[in-house]
Amino acid sequence: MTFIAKPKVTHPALPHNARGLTRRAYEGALSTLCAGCGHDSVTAAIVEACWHLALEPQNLVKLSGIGCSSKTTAYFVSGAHGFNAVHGRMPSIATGANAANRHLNYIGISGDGDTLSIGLGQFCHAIRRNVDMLYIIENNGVYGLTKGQFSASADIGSRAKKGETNRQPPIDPVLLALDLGAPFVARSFSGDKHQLVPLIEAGLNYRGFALIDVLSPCVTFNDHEGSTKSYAYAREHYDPVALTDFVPREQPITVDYPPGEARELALHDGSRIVLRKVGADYDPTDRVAAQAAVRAGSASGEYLTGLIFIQDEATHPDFHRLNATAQEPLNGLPFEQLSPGAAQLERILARFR
Amino acid sequence: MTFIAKPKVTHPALPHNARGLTRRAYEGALSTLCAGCGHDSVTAAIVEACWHLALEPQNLVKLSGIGCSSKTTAYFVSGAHGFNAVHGRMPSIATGANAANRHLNYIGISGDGDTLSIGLGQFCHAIRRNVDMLYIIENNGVYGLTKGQFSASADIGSRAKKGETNRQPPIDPVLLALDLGAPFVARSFSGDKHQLVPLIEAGLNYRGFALIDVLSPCVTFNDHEGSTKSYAYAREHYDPVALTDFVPREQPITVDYPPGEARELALHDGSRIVLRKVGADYDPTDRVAAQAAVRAGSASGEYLTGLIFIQDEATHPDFHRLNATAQEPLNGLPFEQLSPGAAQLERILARFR
Amino acid sequence: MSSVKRVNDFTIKIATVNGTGSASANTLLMKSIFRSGVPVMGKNFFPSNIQGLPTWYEIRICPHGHLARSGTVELMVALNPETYGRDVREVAPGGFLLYDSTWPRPVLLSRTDITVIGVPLARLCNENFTGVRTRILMKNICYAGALAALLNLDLGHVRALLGETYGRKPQLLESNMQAIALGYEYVRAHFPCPLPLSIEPLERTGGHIMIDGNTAAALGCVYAGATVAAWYPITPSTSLMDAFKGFCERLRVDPQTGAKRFAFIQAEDELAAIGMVLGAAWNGARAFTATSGPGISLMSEFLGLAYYAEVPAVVFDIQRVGPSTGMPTRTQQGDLLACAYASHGDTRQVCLYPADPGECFQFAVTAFDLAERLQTPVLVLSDLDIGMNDWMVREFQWDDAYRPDRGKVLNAAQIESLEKFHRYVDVDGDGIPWRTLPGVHPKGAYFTRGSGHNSFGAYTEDAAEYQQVLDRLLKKWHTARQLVPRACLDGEGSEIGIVSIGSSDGAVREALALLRAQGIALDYLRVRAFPFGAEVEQFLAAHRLVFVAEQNRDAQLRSLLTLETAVEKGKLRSLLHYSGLPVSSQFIVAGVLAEVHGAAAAPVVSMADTTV
Amino acid sequence: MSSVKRVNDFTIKIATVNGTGSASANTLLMKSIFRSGVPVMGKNFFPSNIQGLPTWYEIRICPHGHLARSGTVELMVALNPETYGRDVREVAPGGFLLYDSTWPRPVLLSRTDITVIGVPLARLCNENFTGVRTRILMKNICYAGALAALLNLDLGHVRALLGETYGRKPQLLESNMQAIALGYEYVRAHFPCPLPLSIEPLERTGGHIMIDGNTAAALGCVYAGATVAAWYPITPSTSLMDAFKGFCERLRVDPQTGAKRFAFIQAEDELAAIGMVLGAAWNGARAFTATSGPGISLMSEFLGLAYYAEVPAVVFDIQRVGPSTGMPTRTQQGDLLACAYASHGDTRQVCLYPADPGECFQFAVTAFDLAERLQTPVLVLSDLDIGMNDWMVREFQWDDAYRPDRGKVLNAAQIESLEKFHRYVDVDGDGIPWRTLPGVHPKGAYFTRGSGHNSFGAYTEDAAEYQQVLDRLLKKWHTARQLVPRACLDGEGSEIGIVSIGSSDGAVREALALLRAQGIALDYLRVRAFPFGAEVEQFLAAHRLVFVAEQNRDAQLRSLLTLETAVEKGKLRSLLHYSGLPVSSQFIVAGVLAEVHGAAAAPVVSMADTTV
Ligand SMILES: Cc1ncc(C[n+]2csc(CCOP(=O)(O)OP(=O)(O)O)c2C)c(N)n1
Ligand SMILES: Cc1ncc(C[n+]2csc(CCOP(=O)(O)OP(=O)(O)O)c2C)c(N)n1
Ligand code: SF4
Ligand code: SF4
Ligand SMILES: [Mg+2]
Ligand SMILES: [Mg+2]
Repeated sequence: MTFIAKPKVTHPALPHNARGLTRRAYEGALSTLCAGCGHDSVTAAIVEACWHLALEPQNLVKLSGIGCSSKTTAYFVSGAHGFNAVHGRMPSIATGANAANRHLNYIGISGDGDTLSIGLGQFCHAIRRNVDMLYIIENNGVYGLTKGQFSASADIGSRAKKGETNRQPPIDPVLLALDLGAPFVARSFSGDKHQLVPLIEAGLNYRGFALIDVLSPCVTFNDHEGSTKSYAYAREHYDPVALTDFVPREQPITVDYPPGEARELALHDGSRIVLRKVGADYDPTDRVAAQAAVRAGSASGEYLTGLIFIQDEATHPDFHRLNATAQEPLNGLPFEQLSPGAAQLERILARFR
Repeated sequence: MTFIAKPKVTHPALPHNARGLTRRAYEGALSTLCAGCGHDSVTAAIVEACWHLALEPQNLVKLSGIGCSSKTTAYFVSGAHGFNAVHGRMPSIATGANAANRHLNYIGISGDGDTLSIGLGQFCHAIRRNVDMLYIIENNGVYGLTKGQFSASADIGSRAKKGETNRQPPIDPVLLALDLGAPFVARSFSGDKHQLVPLIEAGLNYRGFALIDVLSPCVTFNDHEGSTKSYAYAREHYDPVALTDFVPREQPITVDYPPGEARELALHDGSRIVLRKVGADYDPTDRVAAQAAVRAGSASGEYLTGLIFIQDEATHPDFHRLNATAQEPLNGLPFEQLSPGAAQLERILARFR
Repeated sequence: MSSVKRVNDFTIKIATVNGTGSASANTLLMKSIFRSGVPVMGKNFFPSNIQGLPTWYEIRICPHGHLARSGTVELMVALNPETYGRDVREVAPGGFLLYDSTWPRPVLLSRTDITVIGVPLARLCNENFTGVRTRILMKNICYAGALAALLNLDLGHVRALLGETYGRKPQLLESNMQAIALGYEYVRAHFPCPLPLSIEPLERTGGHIMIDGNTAAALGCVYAGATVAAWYPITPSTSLMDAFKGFCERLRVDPQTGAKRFAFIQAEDELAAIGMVLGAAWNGARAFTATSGPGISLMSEFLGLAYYAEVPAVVFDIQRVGPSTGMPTRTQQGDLLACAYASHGDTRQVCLYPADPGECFQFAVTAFDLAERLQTPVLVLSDLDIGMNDWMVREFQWDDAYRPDRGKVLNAAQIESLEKFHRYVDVDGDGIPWRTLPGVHPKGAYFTRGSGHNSFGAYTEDAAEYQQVLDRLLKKWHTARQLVPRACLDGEGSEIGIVSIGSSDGAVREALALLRAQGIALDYLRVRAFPFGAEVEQFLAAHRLVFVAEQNRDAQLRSLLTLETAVEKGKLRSLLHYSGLPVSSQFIVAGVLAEVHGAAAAPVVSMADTTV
Repeated sequence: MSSVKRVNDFTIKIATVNGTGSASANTLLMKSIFRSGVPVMGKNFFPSNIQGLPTWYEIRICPHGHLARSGTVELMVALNPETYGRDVREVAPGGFLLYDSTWPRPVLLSRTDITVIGVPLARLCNENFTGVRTRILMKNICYAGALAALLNLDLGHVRALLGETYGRKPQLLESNMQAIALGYEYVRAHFPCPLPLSIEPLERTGGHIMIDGNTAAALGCVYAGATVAAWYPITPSTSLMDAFKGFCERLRVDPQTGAKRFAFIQAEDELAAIGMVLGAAWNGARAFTATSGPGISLMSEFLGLAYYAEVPAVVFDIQRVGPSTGMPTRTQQGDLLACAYASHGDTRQVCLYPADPGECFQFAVTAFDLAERLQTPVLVLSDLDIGMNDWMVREFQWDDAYRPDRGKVLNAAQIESLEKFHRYVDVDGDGIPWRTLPGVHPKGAYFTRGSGHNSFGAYTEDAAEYQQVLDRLLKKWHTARQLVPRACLDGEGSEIGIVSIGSSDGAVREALALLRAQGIALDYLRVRAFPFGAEVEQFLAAHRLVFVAEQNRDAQLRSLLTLETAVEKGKLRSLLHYSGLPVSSQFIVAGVLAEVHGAAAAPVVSMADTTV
């Protein structure tokens, strides 16, 4: 909802990125979400990540469904096209858009209602197809926009604002994604920009389906005591498995990591993800172990966060590589390469005589 | 498709069950599936199980979607009501039917297309709600009725009849169900009646969502070399985790199991499931271990079969227990208990003045 | 400057920001007027977000009890600086504007033909309350106090209402009372009270209640004996389900055991919701769902199954502005066609069109009776205006002798006595076959399917067998014509008629009164159900010229009339209002006059309509 | 017993069991006749299962090239004992019946007015081939040989066709030839050949091909330059997608790199399929899907979004029998209304109605041009009869000068030169705004949404802004009226007209010829698109009485005409055929005669129709 246009006055002293743009160039319309809504912090993290990556604004494509969370796409990178689809069906729009032009950067923003209830089938199948996109769930355990019903991610025992207790088991998108073979699975918290920004950068650059499930509290309907998706609860039950840094292509790693403390993963475009250890050993390339760790965390009420699992891009071809699609975007192929012409038609019709 | 009515002549020498009925009483219309179709063996196993349980035919409710598999419901227990819903939406019909009358026995039959593509969302949410029903997937890796397209359960590397190789990762309903908290998860093979019949009996008697994923080869479109859902492949890669016996209520266990070799699980109605060991230790009450075992099996191309996971009914309330629904079926409550009457209306309206 | 002088006959509009608690202040005001015996109506124009955007509330006071928007605003309460511009423009000449004078607002002085009243609401509250949230909330209560003084509203009613709300929270009660007093006293001290606009006690609200249509429909479902409710949240249908759940939790839980005599299921989407309803209804429970346009689209495959396989279901469509997501918090009557012919293939669905909360209550019961009698879905098309606004309606009546019509369901003994049960045979000649329920008798078992079936319930691909069933369904459709609620007829035999539907009723009724005052008499028919009964046919035949007033762009009611009656459409004139605001009586008057006097057609959006 | 004597003018019907390979024998026969220069048509009536149920194939031979079913059967090939009863009843008096005389079949002798020809097909094949499957397959080829002899069919054509099919598998070729010879020789030895029914070479198939509509539509999509195809399998649309994939794999794969210049996606359901199409088309690719009725219902939410947010899309609806799952392998024109007004709210969708495979090819191209020009979905309504049966049509033409109309899309330079880009402003006065594609220019970025938006593309809840967009959409609709394919008009100025649509065309054309022979002349209009152009309006206005022939129960075309033109519906007479079989010319003739002669209405199902 953009009743008000935000003035885009650029202060000369603002820092510029490699493309010569300030953060302002990556902002969008003024948010109409509730003051304090976790989703707005996710927006800020996306702005930061896009600025840091020095993306060309028009090369980003923003996709969403319906919900408070799905409004987020209006609030960043106003130079990028956005598509606010119908409720729960953003993954199919993303799949089609990506099919038409494999070279843009696709970011989908969804909510726990949008993804895990009405959109569950499409979400799972986008993973299965390994559509090359960053998929962010702004997960608050409730339906914000329709005023606070439990969503499918509400934990057993979590209390609603009106007092009701949820007794149905939650669907954890991280476990589900791991189960369905997603090659990049992360969890974070809207309150931890430090962790979230590099994850977004990594996810945007990863070739394949990258999921970030972001705990993003709903201050209006699910930030009270008894909720397991409140700011307070998230802060108290926060368990990062690794610290992730993202190093863009052609940029040297500037920090020296103590030996054995960091692990580097190269992406197709030459950029790198650096994972720094925290506490006990955690191997983010072992899917089964990751699943067990997440499950164990949940069982004790902890949120395992960070880059939970990542697979070498080469071992898990994305939709286009799997299909051997032409390198040039399909939407730009010259007509002559597509339409076989009159002479060929003659030959084709011969078999119908 | 029931062009032909099957004559129901009962031979006096046929064995009778506790209700005095022969197997014939549990049969349905003549199958119109292809000769040799795995689905027909599942039908036979259901007939056997229902006869053995001595179900009252009218207390069974048969539900399905659309597909060759979904036609199965027409081929058993003709004394039971059947509902052939639209494609992929049987779980919601089952949920509603069960809500209306908690005391009937609900059996849903679906296909891998019906369940894992168009119906994936409903399938997952029926599990999440723990609807008290037996859900059988007749899994053949293809869309039979629409002539042989790959389904979402087709394994990577599996070859279609026309030669194409599937390269997308499969969705394994067993893993998914384990992940989503299903309390009773089994896998079997249409060619193994010995294993399948007691599983069906147990699933029908279990209070909660019981899934049996049955490998059920499609002889017409997916029984060739190179398919991982053919009879030959299934037979060669078959790995039972336990032998399951089902012992109805009030029936003593007649076989003596060597000590340490069998494990007994009691159901709410006094019936029991007996699990007999095969080979290495396998604990079907450990969800995480079960998941790991299934995943390990799949990785090496093996089908883990049998009762893979079961949870004590008491620890995982079904939909009605969770909601504290009245014991009497809702569809039979006297109107006086439902409609508050004129005097009460007066009181209610008072707050609108 | 001449001020309007009007007793009990004017409109107040309150412009605030949503999420600040103005809703309770507005309800308080409206109910106080209602308890003064003065007919009143409230309409809420709220944004589709949770907090921080402009929102308006319109209170119309009308001694004749007209329920539509008048189309003018005599008193504006302008509390949202972001919308001052448009709000000040909207006040009728000679009208009044109240604002928070804590800060100067020169823009509000741009008009010399209205009276501006400044009340330092924020200052008063800041001086008297602590805490940001409390101060914001109290500011709203404070303007209610100010209005009470300006309009000469009986403070006794205000106090009583606050007492009923906060009876168990004395502290809250006290601070609310204090806020009322602050506004009241300030105004009394600084302005001549009352204004030329004022409330004087009347006795015209007896036997009435103020209720919204969703609450009424929910209550109807409870009284009809519905036991299974499945839905997926969507504005503006959500409050219907919330109300049903609330009533059931009060009225249907066994006090001893806590056992619930209902099942309430939040489905994963609308496809699942309607599936659950069909499953439950097929299994013999009275089951329903509520949704809005997008949900109707998603349910359409299942609605076709229900039509063809003959499964009862009740669906409330609380219409909002389409197409697509549209404007979720605005009203429209845009789903008439989508519902009437929902689904592919030859389908037609029974629809009911309540005009107010009273009919929502009544038609909820009718819908279940019809769905079971006809073995088909019944769609009740309400809308946001009816569903979410408070309407003054007659107290609902209930006849304790009522028993549900469960339709043609065979019991065990009846089945036993049959030689063979055939599901789809037209035994009685009315096109309605007999059905059986699961669990009753093995001889009653049959197979329900959306694929081709013959009269006996068997699968068929035979042309004649298929067609026999399809033809019988048409026969059933003609039976439905006789069972659905009759249209309402009014008038004394003019040669000009007007037809409307649902929530357009109030505006049309008031417009007819206004037109009559100008010497123009129209006969009036309000359609209440689809298929149309003989009375609709007769009305159309009996008039030379027939206006069709409805709230959508594409003349959907006119389309249904054109298709489903013998009327030659040349004589149907559309009055189409589709801005998302409830249609006003002025709009209808202007449209009729334009045609009758041959004047230029009225603009579809009147000035007043453009302001939200 | 007097036998019918007919050269090149009779109908053969072949009754077999599905899954036994009779399809190739039937195609072989039909194509051999075609290559003899004799016009021929084949219609397949197959069951909705994979193996073991009755299936029929009808071959109509007609020197005048009529493409509809005649309504009679002169030669029955009865090879399915399960349906002998009905098959024998269906033969026209004086006709012939061939059966497998390996076993005696007394039931076939029940009629004395037809000639029964026994050929021991099973015995011949058992004696000459080994292996169960081979014997079954060869039995079918064997009856083709028998028919060749009986009808005097040139074996050269049969041989050539088999050669083309099995050219690379000499063994198969040989056994097929042998089976042909077995049947051929046996018949020549035992019966006088040819029958009074026979094929004599003509030269009436030059410049024609035999092709089904789904293959033709797929080819059209290839030629139109479609690159993204997403779908979910459903009969009878599947073969369209299979064909598209097949063509692309031959024509669009880089021989060097193997790179594919297309994306073919089997979606998880129809909601996803249409979503993918919208995503791709929004992003500038020509994208399409194919489905049938249930898919249309499921797509309706997204179709409303596409209408309102103005996203192009091409959707083929290969209609089958509804409602619900209906009869998936039978034909109907039952989705006309569901498509025209798909989705809730005020929506209207552009539809094209091809009548044969030739138009499927052509309209596929038109559909993409229109979708991009109008920025809206275009639905191409074919049906099972067109889509899955082989039709004799003129060879398709292609103009190498054709370039796609990509509509109003701004390129980078154009965007750069704008002060500001506004997505939904009607710059050109035709109701069609300009659009931009992602990735081109940051100044071209806008937000696509199904929620309320104003002309500039911004979110709005403002009544006037909302309405402005909705009104412009109506203007665009009027532009569409001028861009869609004109209706086809035929006749010489009778006062009676007939209107039809799609696959009903063949039956109507033949019926008109038959009626003309009886001295009854009708003018004919075949509607080819929605919205209707001025020519439809004119046709309806110019005739006193207008028949409307269509294949559904609820007169859906008549409904559209009634709603969307000025015609007073009193003069429209419906001829409704909805048994699931393609309408025959006899049906139309009977219906017209009944009205014109004032006779009793023709039964809707003729005898011939009841037999499948
Ligand atoms: C088809 C359909 N059904 C229902 C809705 C109503 N609706 C809008 S948003 C929403 C849920 C949003 O929840 P979530 O995705 O968790 O987003 P949040 O608001 O919590 O960020 C629903 C049910 C809709 N817009 N469309
Ligand atoms: C809405 C809808 N889409 C598509 C179809 C067509 N369809 C019928 S069955 C089927 C797939 C069946 O596959 P599966 O469930 O695996 O069953 P199988 O035939 O293999 O046993 C499809 C796509 C349909 N009936 N309805
Ligand atoms: S309701 Fe909740 S989710 Fe929505 S904007 Fe407000 S805080 Fe955020
Ligand atoms: S096609 Fe396959 S799944 Fe269907 S009936 Fe035949 S063998 Fe079974
Ligand atoms: Mg949420
Ligand atoms: Mg299958």
